[in-house]
Amino acid sequence: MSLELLIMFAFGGAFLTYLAGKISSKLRDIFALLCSVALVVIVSSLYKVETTITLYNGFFGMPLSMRLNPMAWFFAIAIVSSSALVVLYSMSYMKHRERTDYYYFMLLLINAAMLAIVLSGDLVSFFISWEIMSWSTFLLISYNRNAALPAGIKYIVMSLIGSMCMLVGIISIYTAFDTITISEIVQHMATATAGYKLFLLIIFSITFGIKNAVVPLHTWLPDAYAESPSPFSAVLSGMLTRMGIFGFLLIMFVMVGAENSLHMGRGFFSYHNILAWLGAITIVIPTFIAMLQNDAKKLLAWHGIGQGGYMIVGIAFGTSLGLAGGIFHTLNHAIYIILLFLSVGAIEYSTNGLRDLNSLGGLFKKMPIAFLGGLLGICGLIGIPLTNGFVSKWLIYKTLILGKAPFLAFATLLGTWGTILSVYKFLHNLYLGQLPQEHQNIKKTPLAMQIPIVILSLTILVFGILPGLPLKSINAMIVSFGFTPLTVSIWGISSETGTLNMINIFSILLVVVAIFWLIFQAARKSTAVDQYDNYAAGAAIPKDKYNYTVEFYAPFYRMATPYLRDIFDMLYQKIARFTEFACDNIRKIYTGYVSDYIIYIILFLALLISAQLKWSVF
Amino acid sequence: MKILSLFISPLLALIIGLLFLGISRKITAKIHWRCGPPVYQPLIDVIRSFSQKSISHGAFFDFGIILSLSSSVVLIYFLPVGDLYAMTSGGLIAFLYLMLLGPFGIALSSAASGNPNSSIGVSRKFLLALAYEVPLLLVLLTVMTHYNTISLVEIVNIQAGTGMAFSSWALVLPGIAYFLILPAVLGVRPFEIVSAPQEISSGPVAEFGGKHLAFYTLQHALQLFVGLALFVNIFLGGGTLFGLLNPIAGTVWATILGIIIFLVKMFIVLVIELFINAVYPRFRIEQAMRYLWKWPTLIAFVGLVIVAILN
Amino acid sequence: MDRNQISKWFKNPGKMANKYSFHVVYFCTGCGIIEIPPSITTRWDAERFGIIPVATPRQANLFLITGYVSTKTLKAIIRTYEQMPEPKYTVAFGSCPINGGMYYDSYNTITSLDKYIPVDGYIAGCMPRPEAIFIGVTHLWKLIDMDKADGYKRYRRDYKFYRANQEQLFKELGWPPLFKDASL
Amino acid sequence: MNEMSILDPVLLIAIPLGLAFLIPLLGLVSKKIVRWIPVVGFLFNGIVALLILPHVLKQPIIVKIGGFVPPFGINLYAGSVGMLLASLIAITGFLVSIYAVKYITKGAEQKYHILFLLLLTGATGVVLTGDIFNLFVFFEILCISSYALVAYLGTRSGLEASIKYLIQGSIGSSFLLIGIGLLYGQFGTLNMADLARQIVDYTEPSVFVSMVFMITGLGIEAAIFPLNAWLPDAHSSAPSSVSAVLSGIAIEVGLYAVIRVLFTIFAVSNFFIFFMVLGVLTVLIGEMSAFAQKNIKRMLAYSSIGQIGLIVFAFSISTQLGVAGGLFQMVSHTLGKALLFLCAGYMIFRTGSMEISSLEGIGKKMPITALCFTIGTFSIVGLPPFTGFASKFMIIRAALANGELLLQILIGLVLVGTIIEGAYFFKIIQTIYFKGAHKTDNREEAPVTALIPMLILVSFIIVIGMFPNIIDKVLQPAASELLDQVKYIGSVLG
Repeated sequence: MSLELLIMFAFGGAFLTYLAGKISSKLRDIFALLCSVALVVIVSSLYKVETTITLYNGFFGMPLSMRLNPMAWFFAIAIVSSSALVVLYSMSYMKHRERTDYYYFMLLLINAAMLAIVLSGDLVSFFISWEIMSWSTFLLISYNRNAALPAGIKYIVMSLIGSMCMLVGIISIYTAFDTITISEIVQHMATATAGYKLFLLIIFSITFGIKNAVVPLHTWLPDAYAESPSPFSAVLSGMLTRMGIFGFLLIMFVMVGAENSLHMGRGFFSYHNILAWLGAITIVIPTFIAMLQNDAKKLLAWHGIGQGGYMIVGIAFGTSLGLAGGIFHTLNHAIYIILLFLSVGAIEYSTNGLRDLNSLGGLFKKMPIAFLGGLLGICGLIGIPLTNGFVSKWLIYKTLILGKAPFLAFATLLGTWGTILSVYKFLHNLYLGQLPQEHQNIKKTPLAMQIPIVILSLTILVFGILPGLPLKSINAMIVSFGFTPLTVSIWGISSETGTLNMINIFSILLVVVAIFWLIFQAARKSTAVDQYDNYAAGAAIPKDKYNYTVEFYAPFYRMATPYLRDIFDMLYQKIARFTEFACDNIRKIYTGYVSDYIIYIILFLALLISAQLKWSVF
Repeated sequence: MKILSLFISPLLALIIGLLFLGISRKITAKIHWRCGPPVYQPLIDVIRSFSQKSISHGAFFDFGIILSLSSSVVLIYFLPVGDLYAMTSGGLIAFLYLMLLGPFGIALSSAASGNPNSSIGVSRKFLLALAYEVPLLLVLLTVMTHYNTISLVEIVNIQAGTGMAFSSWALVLPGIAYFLILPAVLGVRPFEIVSAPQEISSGPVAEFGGKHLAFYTLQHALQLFVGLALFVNIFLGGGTLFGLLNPIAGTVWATILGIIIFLVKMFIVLVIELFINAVYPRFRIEQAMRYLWKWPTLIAFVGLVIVAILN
Repeated sequence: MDRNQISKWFKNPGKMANKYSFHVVYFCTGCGIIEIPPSITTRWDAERFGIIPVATPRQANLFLITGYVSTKTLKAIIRTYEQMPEPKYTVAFGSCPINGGMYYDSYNTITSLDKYIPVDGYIAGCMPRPEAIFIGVTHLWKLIDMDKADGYKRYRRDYKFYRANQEQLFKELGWPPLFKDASL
Repeated sequence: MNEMSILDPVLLIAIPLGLAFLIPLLGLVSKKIVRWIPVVGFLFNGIVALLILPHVLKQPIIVKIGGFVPPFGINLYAGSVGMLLASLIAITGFLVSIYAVKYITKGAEQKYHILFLLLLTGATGVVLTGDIFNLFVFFEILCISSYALVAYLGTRSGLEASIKYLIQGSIGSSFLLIGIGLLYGQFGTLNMADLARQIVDYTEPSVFVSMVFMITGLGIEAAIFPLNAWLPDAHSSAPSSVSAVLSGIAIEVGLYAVIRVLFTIFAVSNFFIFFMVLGVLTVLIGEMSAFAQKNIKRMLAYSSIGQIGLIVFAFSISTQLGVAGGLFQMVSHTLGKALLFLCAGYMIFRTGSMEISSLEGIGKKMPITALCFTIGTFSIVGLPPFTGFASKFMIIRAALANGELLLQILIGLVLVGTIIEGAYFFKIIQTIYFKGAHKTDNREEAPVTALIPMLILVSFIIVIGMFPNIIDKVLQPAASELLDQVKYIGSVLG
């Protein structure tokens, strides 16, 4: 299968899906699913294939090309598989919504654009795909109306700022090296000055930092995640935001090259160190802000930012261990955050759009599959051993500790402990505790929504127990960056400074659980009671009021709320308000009186003439 | 040795944990000028709990507590008790994460019971964990950075050569910090905020009875064991008598002696902790957080800075 | 412990453990509660018998009702009793739960507790001293040894009787019957 | 030369002009025919212009009116720039006149079509002429017909805007005339090539003053800040088909005239820094003013100012790449803004209000129009894969090519303008699609005659955006023609 076919299939599938929707919604659903599954098949058939093709020379004579290498393949397979799951999920989730054709079209278009990004072999097609992704994302974020609209504007404005930076970067590369093909840029980069490389790193870092929501540039994310339709939130958080990581890899390790980008600056004030520290801040602050959220999706969104920090720290630290950790965490994060959003989406579906952490609870008996997804998702998010998140986080911690960066390690570890608190609140307030009476008879989760949840849950476990599966392909990627490969076996890492053997831990835990389960069963059988047979100091429990969800960590809130504000968001809001104010006032230049206008004209003329006659400016 | 320790370690930990629970009750009673229960009282309690009929709020209510106890047992495998350890995979980081699973299992189980007291208890547990993890992480990072390894066994082995960690002055401050937070790690007074029977009806275990309670008690015993053993391993040189055991190294007797020395060290730490917890009343959660984030964190941070500069 | 004791332990560890590990729910209904703090603190130290107070009925096996029982509290007592896991023992403390005591003619105090829940033992007196509690406990040990502390079995057996009495008093109890297949 | 007689650039001016005067006659025969006359005229023009275009890329065609040899006679200079813009005018005119068939139903229809034809005749004349006075004449045709068209609806705001436009336009015209007069007095010639040959040093006060007068005069029509105050009123009050032409063609033509005067006649070089700053100011002020608008047509009008600023900036870089970028931006702005005005026209027609808030839910009511509008905004903002991106790409490339710090800072400011532009356009898109009622029962799509031009414009936008090489082939010779004064002189004067 050639790459042209793949990319044509991706884009064409999106358009055809839209057209199919005009005929029949069922046809469209099936077509969309077929398309996305076919993409999975095609991409997986391209495993270990490395090719480069030129699409055409039409863009000002620059050859727009595509290339497939380990890095592209890794991201591509993640994109297409998550897309397939999300499309499957959407078949039920979006059934009764308006503008479903449009939704599918945009979803598939975004996925095609992401695919085009990772496969692009030159910067212009990279940028074109990037922008297609950006505006189609904007269109889909706004889909839910009302609160989604400001979120969309916030997203697109920040995204535009990023794109403009990238555009400047790309054009400056083109001007400097007279090529846009990435492989040629790599060769030219040797001749560039250190200052120019730093400029490139910084300007691209702004773009990718906005996309990956690195802390001072993160403010678009919480609203955008929370307000999009849930399956799309999943895509948005799982893969789309992580295009930023792809970008960081591209600029740091492919274009500028590891040996340059890791030796840019001196001591603490080196590029990669500052990036790592930004990553650390990105971990800590958003994770703690997440604790204060009462909207399930917003909570996940803040975690989306926080987890992005781990990836940044991992890749910015720039050892093969850290790089592998960062990249692996990207994949893991995609898996569990998609799962979590799908799980929340299932609740939204069943409760007609409720996602308020204060008014739900006890759903685990009603929606076991969604609960399973939520549980494994948060385990992955925390990084509980035997889930995938553990392995990648372990790699990152180990890198930091052995790389003599204990303070970075502390930030990352602290982030994890903050994560536990907020995700437990998430799980507890949605699924555990008392089930409100109004939700006793909620809609069942349809099969099409259960399947992706189950698949992703299993993936979390499989990647957690056999991390070697993805690590092998990550190994290929980091080798292509010029790093020494890790010694990876199917169950984990074996190296001279500490091994990780997940299957070992897994089997022991399994055996011990089995033993204790047997003991548990052997003891006296317990009586099953319902949630209303509960200790309430001897009273019959007051229904719907016997739940602890609001202000779950009240003492902490009292202590920390004053400090946990999104100051950057406030700053940007202030700038935006100022801009609006300025715009409103600039407009008043056009007063509406012809006499003023004539004065402008005369002044212009007079200014020019007198300036020239007096000072000979021109 | 590893295969053997697969069977011995959990049994030893359970017995010693229960024994320590009993001893602590006894010693506390003595400090209170009481007679106190026999030291095997916790064992009786466990047997009683097992014999009782419990209630269950669903499969998840059961699963959580089983998971909690099992993960605590797995945790034991990572802990070198003298020469006795079964696993090293993942090192101290994996150990830290596995330490999470115990409370997490209880949290899931108790939240599944649908009792708000449990939820409050869990909320407090996590807040307390956050509070003491800050200094604890700093301390562990200091040790890992100082010895430049993430393996618990290696840390112990390095100390076996040099005596104990306290002999290296860089680790004095972290040691003090750890000692200050140890009651919080063990969850005893003055940090008995989580179960707080008088306020929130035992918190997470409000709905636990019968075998659930028995499992919880066992888990609690293991937690006590782990908390003490980690301190002994990291700061007191594990099962070595400050490097004096070398002559009979390699024999079974050395191993047994190592274990005994280890237990004695644990016992000493326990007793010192008991003197603190027997005379203090309970903190409120904010007070606990403020305390833990103030002095222990400060000390641990200074320790980490020193070690980071030294390296 | 003598040899006899040890053989008993091996024969029926559950029963023995139940004897020596009373986790008590103190139901502080009346003046009797004044006697409890001395009994569990330094002066009399109930813990040496393995008696410790617990906060929830789920963990308890001994239910100590200390004083008169008003109608309103009775509801809570029944609920608490039903939530305790079996085997469970009830000891009523003071005269009031036996026959109403000084409240024998009160309109809102029940005169005999064992119409509503089974009581395994009474510690009579107004008020009994803390020592009496320990005497009561040793008596309870004997009863357990002889399998005569079978209140919970009676409750299960005669549930309809108890439930009828309870419902007669309260009309609406607020929770479903504990046993669905109990016969009179 | 038999073949060339069909492809005579004169036809581009003569046909619409003739048709304009034919309309009253044909109007006697049938009123319906009248509507189709501009369509036919510009279809012809478009075909001819596109046929001529390949020829002029290698060698400009110089038409000597009446056989007099320049500098003595009036000549048309059909170079690549001229033909590029002429074809653009013809195509836009064709599409807009299709649109107008159904759109212009009220009022003095015949006069509308006459004026429309005249306006574009003037525009074509300006871009093709080689004579400075001739340029003035065509310019006046353009301006006067646009004053009238602005007032076409006869509304209060239309009349007010028209008067304002008229006043400022007349000042501009007089300034232009003064400038031309000064030059004529000094050099005794009106032929641009001849003027260019004779002007050695433009810093000489008399030359400079005439230049400034000409620039100011033309700059008013070109809507360069601060001479552009007439624009928001005029563009927003005119009927949308006229706004499309005014925004898409008229100001571009004005700008062309400015550039032609600067590049070809005066060949200034150090004047451009001033123009660059002016361009950036125009961008910022245009975009910022647009940001605060609540009236969609005013917003589009202000956005036109911003775009003009960008074009001015691009031209002022005055390198091959910059000028080509400026021309490209002209093309993409014409396509994009014409599309936007056409779409907005029917949206306003259906909702009966120009307020942006009244566009809520229009995406359901008029899906195709809304889609076209969206694509138009994307192109104007400069998002790939639409033309706006390609032209912006070229301009940024030109700005960064020199490595001058000033240019880098200015391009940064231009990009800030782009971001503001993005913000308000995206807000409109949200209003169109994501506000208002969830469901509308009645779909009120624009008529086919309106949809066809929109869709054609959209296809242009997408095709050129994806394959900019098509137009790059024209842009490069055009840019070199503008920059190479000597060659211009040589080709005209022989």
